[in-house]
Amino acid sequence: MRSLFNAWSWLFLILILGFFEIYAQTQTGSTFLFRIYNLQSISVAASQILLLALGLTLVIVAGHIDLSIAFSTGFAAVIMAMIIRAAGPDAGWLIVLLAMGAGILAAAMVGLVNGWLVALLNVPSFIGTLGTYGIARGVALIAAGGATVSIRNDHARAFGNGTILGLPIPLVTAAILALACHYLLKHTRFGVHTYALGANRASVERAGVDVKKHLILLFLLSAITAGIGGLIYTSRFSAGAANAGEPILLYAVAAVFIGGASLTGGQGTITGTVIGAFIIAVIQFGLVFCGLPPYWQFVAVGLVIIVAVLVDQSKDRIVGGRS
Amino acid sequence: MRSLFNAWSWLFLILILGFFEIYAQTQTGSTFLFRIYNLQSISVAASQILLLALGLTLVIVAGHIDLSIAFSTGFAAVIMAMIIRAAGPDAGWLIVLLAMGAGILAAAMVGLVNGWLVALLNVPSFIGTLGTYGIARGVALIAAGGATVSIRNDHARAFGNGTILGLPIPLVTAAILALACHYLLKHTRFGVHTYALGANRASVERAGVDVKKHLILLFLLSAITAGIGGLIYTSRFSAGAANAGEPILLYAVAAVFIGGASLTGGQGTITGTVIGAFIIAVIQFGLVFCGLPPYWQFVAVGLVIIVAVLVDQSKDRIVGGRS
Amino acid sequence: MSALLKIDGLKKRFGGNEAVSNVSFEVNAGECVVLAGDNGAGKSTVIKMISGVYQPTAGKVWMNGELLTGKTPEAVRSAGIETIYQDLALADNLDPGLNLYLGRERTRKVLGLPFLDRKTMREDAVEVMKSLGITVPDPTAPVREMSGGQRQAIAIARAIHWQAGLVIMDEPTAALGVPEQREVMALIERLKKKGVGIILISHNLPDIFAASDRIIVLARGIVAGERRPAETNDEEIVRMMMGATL
Amino acid sequence: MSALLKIDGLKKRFGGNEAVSNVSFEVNAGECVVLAGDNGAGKSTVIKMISGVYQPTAGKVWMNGELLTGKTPEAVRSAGIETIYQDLALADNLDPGLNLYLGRERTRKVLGLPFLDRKTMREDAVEVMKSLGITVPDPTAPVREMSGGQRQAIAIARAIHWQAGLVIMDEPTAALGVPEQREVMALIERLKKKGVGIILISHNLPDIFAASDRIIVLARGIVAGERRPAETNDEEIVRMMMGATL
Amino acid sequence: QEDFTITLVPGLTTDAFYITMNRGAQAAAEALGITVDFQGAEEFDPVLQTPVLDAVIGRGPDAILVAPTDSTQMIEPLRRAADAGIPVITVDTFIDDGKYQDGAGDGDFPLSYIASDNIGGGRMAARSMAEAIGGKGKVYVSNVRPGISTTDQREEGFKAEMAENYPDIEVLETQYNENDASLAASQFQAVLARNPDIAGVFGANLFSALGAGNGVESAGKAEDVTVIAFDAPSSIVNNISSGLVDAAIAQHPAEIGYYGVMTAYAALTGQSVPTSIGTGFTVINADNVNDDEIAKFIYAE
Ligand SMILES: Nc1ncnc2c1ncn2[C@@H]1O[C@H](COP(=O)(O)OP(=O)(O)OP(=O)(O)O)[C@@H](O)[C@H]1O
Ligand SMILES: Nc1ncnc2c1ncn2[C@@H]1O[C@H](COP(=O)(O)OP(=O)(O)OP(=O)(O)O)[C@@H](O)[C@H]1O
Ligand SMILES: [Mg+2]
Ligand SMILES: [Mg+2]
Repeated sequence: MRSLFNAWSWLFLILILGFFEIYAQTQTGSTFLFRIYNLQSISVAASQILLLALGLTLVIVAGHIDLSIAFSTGFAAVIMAMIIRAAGPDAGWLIVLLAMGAGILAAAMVGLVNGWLVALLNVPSFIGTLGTYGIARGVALIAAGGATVSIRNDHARAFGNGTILGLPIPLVTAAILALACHYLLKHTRFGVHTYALGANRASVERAGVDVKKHLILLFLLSAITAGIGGLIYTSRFSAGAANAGEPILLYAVAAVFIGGASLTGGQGTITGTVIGAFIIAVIQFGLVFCGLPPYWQFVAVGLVIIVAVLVDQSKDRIVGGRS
Repeated sequence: MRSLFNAWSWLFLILILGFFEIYAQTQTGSTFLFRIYNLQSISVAASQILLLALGLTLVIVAGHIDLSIAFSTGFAAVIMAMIIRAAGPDAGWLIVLLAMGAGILAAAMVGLVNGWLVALLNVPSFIGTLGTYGIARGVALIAAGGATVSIRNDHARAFGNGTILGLPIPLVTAAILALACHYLLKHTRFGVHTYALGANRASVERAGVDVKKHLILLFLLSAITAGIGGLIYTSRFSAGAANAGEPILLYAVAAVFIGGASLTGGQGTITGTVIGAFIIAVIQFGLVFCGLPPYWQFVAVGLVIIVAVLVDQSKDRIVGGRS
Repeated sequence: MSALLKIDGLKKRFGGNEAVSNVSFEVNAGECVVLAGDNGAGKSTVIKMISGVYQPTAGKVWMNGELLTGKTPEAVRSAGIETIYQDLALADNLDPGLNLYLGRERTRKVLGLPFLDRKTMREDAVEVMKSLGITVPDPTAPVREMSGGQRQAIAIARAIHWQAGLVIMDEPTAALGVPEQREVMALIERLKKKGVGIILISHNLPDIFAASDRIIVLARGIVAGERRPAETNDEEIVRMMMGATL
Repeated sequence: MSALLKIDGLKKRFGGNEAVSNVSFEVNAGECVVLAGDNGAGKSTVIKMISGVYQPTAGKVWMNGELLTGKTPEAVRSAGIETIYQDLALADNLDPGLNLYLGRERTRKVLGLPFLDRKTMREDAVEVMKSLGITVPDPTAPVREMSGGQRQAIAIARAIHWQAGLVIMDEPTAALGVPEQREVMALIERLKKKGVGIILISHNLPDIFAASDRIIVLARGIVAGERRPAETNDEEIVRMMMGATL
Repeated sequence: QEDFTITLVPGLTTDAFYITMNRGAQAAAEALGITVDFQGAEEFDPVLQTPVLDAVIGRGPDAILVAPTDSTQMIEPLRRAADAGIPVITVDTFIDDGKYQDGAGDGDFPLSYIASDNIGGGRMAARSMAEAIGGKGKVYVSNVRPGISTTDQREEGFKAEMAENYPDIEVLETQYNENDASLAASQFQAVLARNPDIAGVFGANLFSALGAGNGVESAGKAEDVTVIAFDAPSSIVNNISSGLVDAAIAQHPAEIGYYGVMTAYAALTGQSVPTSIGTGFTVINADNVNDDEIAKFIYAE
């Protein structure tokens, strides 16, 4: 019964897809769902959101938040682009891999600082990561000299825009990371401790878990997945932008909450977050597809987000949980 | 002893002011603090942040969040501007007051929807208010036809840019509202219930408080103070912009958290929020005043936010609270 | 004389688990009814259905002939029922005074505006707790910082401070020291004398026999039997708890 | 024989309030020492200083000759001390199995990767709780949904499930039913027989006398006296609790 | 020779256009031996620009060069500078009607307006687009978000030009991407799914164009769909070389900065200055992208 719970968000996602399919069939006489092209576009957009949302899910389950991912993404994107650029136009695979490693390292540094602030100095995570948000942003802009760092590299471009077995590489990357995070949260001791931390810090602490180390690892993880988002960004657009992650932050947080997490921690799943990211990507795509005027799109996205959660809530009423 | 607690943020604010004063004295030979112009500019900037942060403080103390204020502000600003504009260039005081009332009403509607979602439908506040964020944004843009609604009205302009006894009217407005919110949170039953709600919802519910009504009032209050921020905006800039509140949302939330609130609720004060808003306004002004290059300002603001909280934390260590 | 509180056929289902089935009993003014039963028998669930925290799956509750079922905890409280919950339901970030008065805070007017009268509330809390034999080192500290027994005393104080017609106590002495337990037993006697009805949940057999006018034993959610203390003994009550319906 | 646990001059100050002053005692293997005292006497504070939750303001703790002071709850637990806290310290959103194993979860390898073995842990929890006389209707439910006694049983299960050298119990039977209380008393006997040292905090005088080898009475943060159960009686212990240092 | 300090307040600090403008301003400062500071807000928004401007006024430079973030809303804040006796020159954008020192309007006090106007740029983009798609077909504007005056004007000019001179071109709904290139890409693909015959996209700023270009590439439509970009940082120029972007409308920000400082200096030294100076546009496309002549119009990185 308990495993049924997630099914409601799935249901809602399917509902939206069904709505757009019917729209496409009746209004344009074509199909919405069964075009590889549509699916690819939606999945790439969802992947970019997911890469910020995956690590964040664990942080939120633990009862914290990480705003700095908005610029860990940009920091990684800029560092990667700078190294490839420095290596010249003919930089090979090795250089690109090296540049990616450096980008992840840059993001990881932000994560370490977050962990240090939250775990060791007891700074509330909202304010600590808002601080590193500013710092990462400034440092990324200083590194990039304020603008985007453009690159010309076919390997990077292939990584950002190519496919594996017909699946876009950003999707494959996000899928692998989602699986890894799902495994981590659902099937490992690390995951249990994350849930327990969100419910009652004292319970884990007294059970003999090194909560400080745990928190540092959480923020590191969150920064690294966001950093990988930055690598994808640079590769897709052949440009590293310090602002790469900022506009996506709110959608990433929304995906986590649509997926069933709560501000107070102790709740949330990776599958929920994945569905949340897809719900957002599908409506963003679908509303344009339907030709809804732009301002109405803002209204519609707002409505769908609320209804997504209401549908998720109604399971409690129907299955019959709390009074 | 307990009332001493807030003193630490004050201390930090004074420290920053002292730093800028010393900088001004040694580097430019003039004064930073004792210039009416500087104080006025800082206080008006702080007021605009405060107007979003005041109601939000109560919502956060109760363990919730309200993202929609970003656009409740814009909605109120646009509605006020549209009415004044419709009334023509010679609209008198009465029309301006009427327009202001309508603006507040518009914002209040957003608050009511939030309250309905959170209190009656049990939608988590983060996601519910993110939804109304989108809706209010879309509606404000549709109302304004996408652009800013500019007005020419001397009464409105005097309200936004004038002074009373040498104090800028936005500051006076924010100060009155801050006093009212302080009274509400600190000295009334409503305030006690807000704190209790943040700590343990069951405690208030079982004590016989109508928690649903309470939540609706909280979101209404938050929307209304943000709406008043919109009125000030329209009056200051002689234009209602749908985006009026969005860029300051993050600063408003930061002010609340710098002021000692926590994500999990049950903590926070209006005095803390006021100090938080002033810390932000002072460093933003001061860093430009010192001529720090823009990207370094991001870094500096991030650092100051973190240090502000660390200073606040250290009181526990020195006064000797928890182990 | 008609009953103060009347309960008829209460039932509560959580998901697939029926925690309470068909529980009916009455409480008269000045009477102490003990709800006894093993862990998980459904005692707390019954009293939460009375106090309005849970809505019963089926069944009804009347107080002084007025139907309470479907009402909020607020309405139940104003109908004159005070409850000490097993989990205490304290607001951890408030001081004892505010917890004592939660929902019914005292205010005094300053320039026509009502201000919370924190000082009076705090003094009242200190006094009521003292009557239970408990002192707290710092009455301005939030209850989060208090010991288990001090916290329980605040929850008890909250329930007895008001002129209630019925007081429900869910294991009120679990965390209390020996002298404080005695105070609570004495308190129950005093309340009974004043005509207050009491529902007491306790696992302490001597207390149960000392305080009760009637003992209702729950076992796995159903009423296993009802006894007057004079007509029964420890052994029988324990046997009934274990599910032997006699 | 040197003592299993040695405590010397423990002191804890909270702000201006000195909750515990100069507490020293020893616990030997196979011995049950009862910490008795009125509410707010400082009992829970003492055991939290032993288990590493609080750092003492002054004083030291040794286990088997090894200094524990300054160590984390983690290190104290690996040194062989298990604790049942008064507030239980459960993770409310996890099931009993995960709470039982919290910090020491069982995993099994699938394709070389460790996966949590939720099923085994859950079965173990059901079994250990059954040995205490407690069954839960749905062992996959989070402990948030369990009754007061069921929750306490999980906390007890967690402490006794591991081969500890010393078990600290802070009012372990407060929420338990009569038969379950008896189970816990029997359990203490069994642990003593195995050579495990026990520190028990209880307000129940019969239990104190039944279980203890020594009774240490705390009053307002200081040791008011130490007695062997055979040498004293209820009245004297209660008098000592009230602060009469004899 | 006096040592003047001039502050340049851009619309936002994190945009290649304004960074390049600052380059030009610094070049002029060096030539004149004066100091030019660069101070601005993180987003193109009056609420954020106003406190920065207030602090700049508090610091008291000899003149302010500013790109006002709104033509109405920035009048009051800028008036404070004029009231404090600091000459104001607007660059890139203007306040009020953009016609200064003629005694009309609230925002008449700035000395000069130096820019390539965005409406004109939008029109130029429309002409390039029309030319590339042969004067007919469906196009749309990919824009940042409503309420930003520069990008709104580019869109306005683009649409006006199409409406007036290219009746066979249908301009579809604008799509707003919040500066998120990823969303811009997804939006292009959705527009394409709805309108398989889409002929062109006008990306009103860098990220809109980058995203549109990426969307076109992922869809394999680089041959069929024309992408016109506004502004010319090197990431766009790269895309022109690789064929993803067909043309970029390059403003001349360095010139604006250079003339801005020169104008301020002239005013400070008591010479009369023109109330408006226009700088041009350059259209960069595959034909001229490698010319040395053109290279100087590529924005700094
Ligand atoms: N919120 C809930 N959701 C699901 N099940 C619940 C909930 N509350 C209680 N239960 C279940 O209902 C049964 C009765 O619980 P209740 O708390 O009434 O027992 P009790 O008699 O008060 O026991 P105790 O003496 O241990 O406090 C238990 O099996 C418990 O697990
Ligand atoms: N975290 C804390 N901060 C401040 N004071 C505290 C804190 N914890 C306990 N105290 C105070 O220290 C004293 C001793 O508390 P402790 O919990 O040790 O009592 P106890 O003997 O366990 O009582 P009980 O039998 O009621 O559980 C009490 O007066 C309590 O108010
Ligand atoms: Mg119970
Ligand atoms: Mg205790």
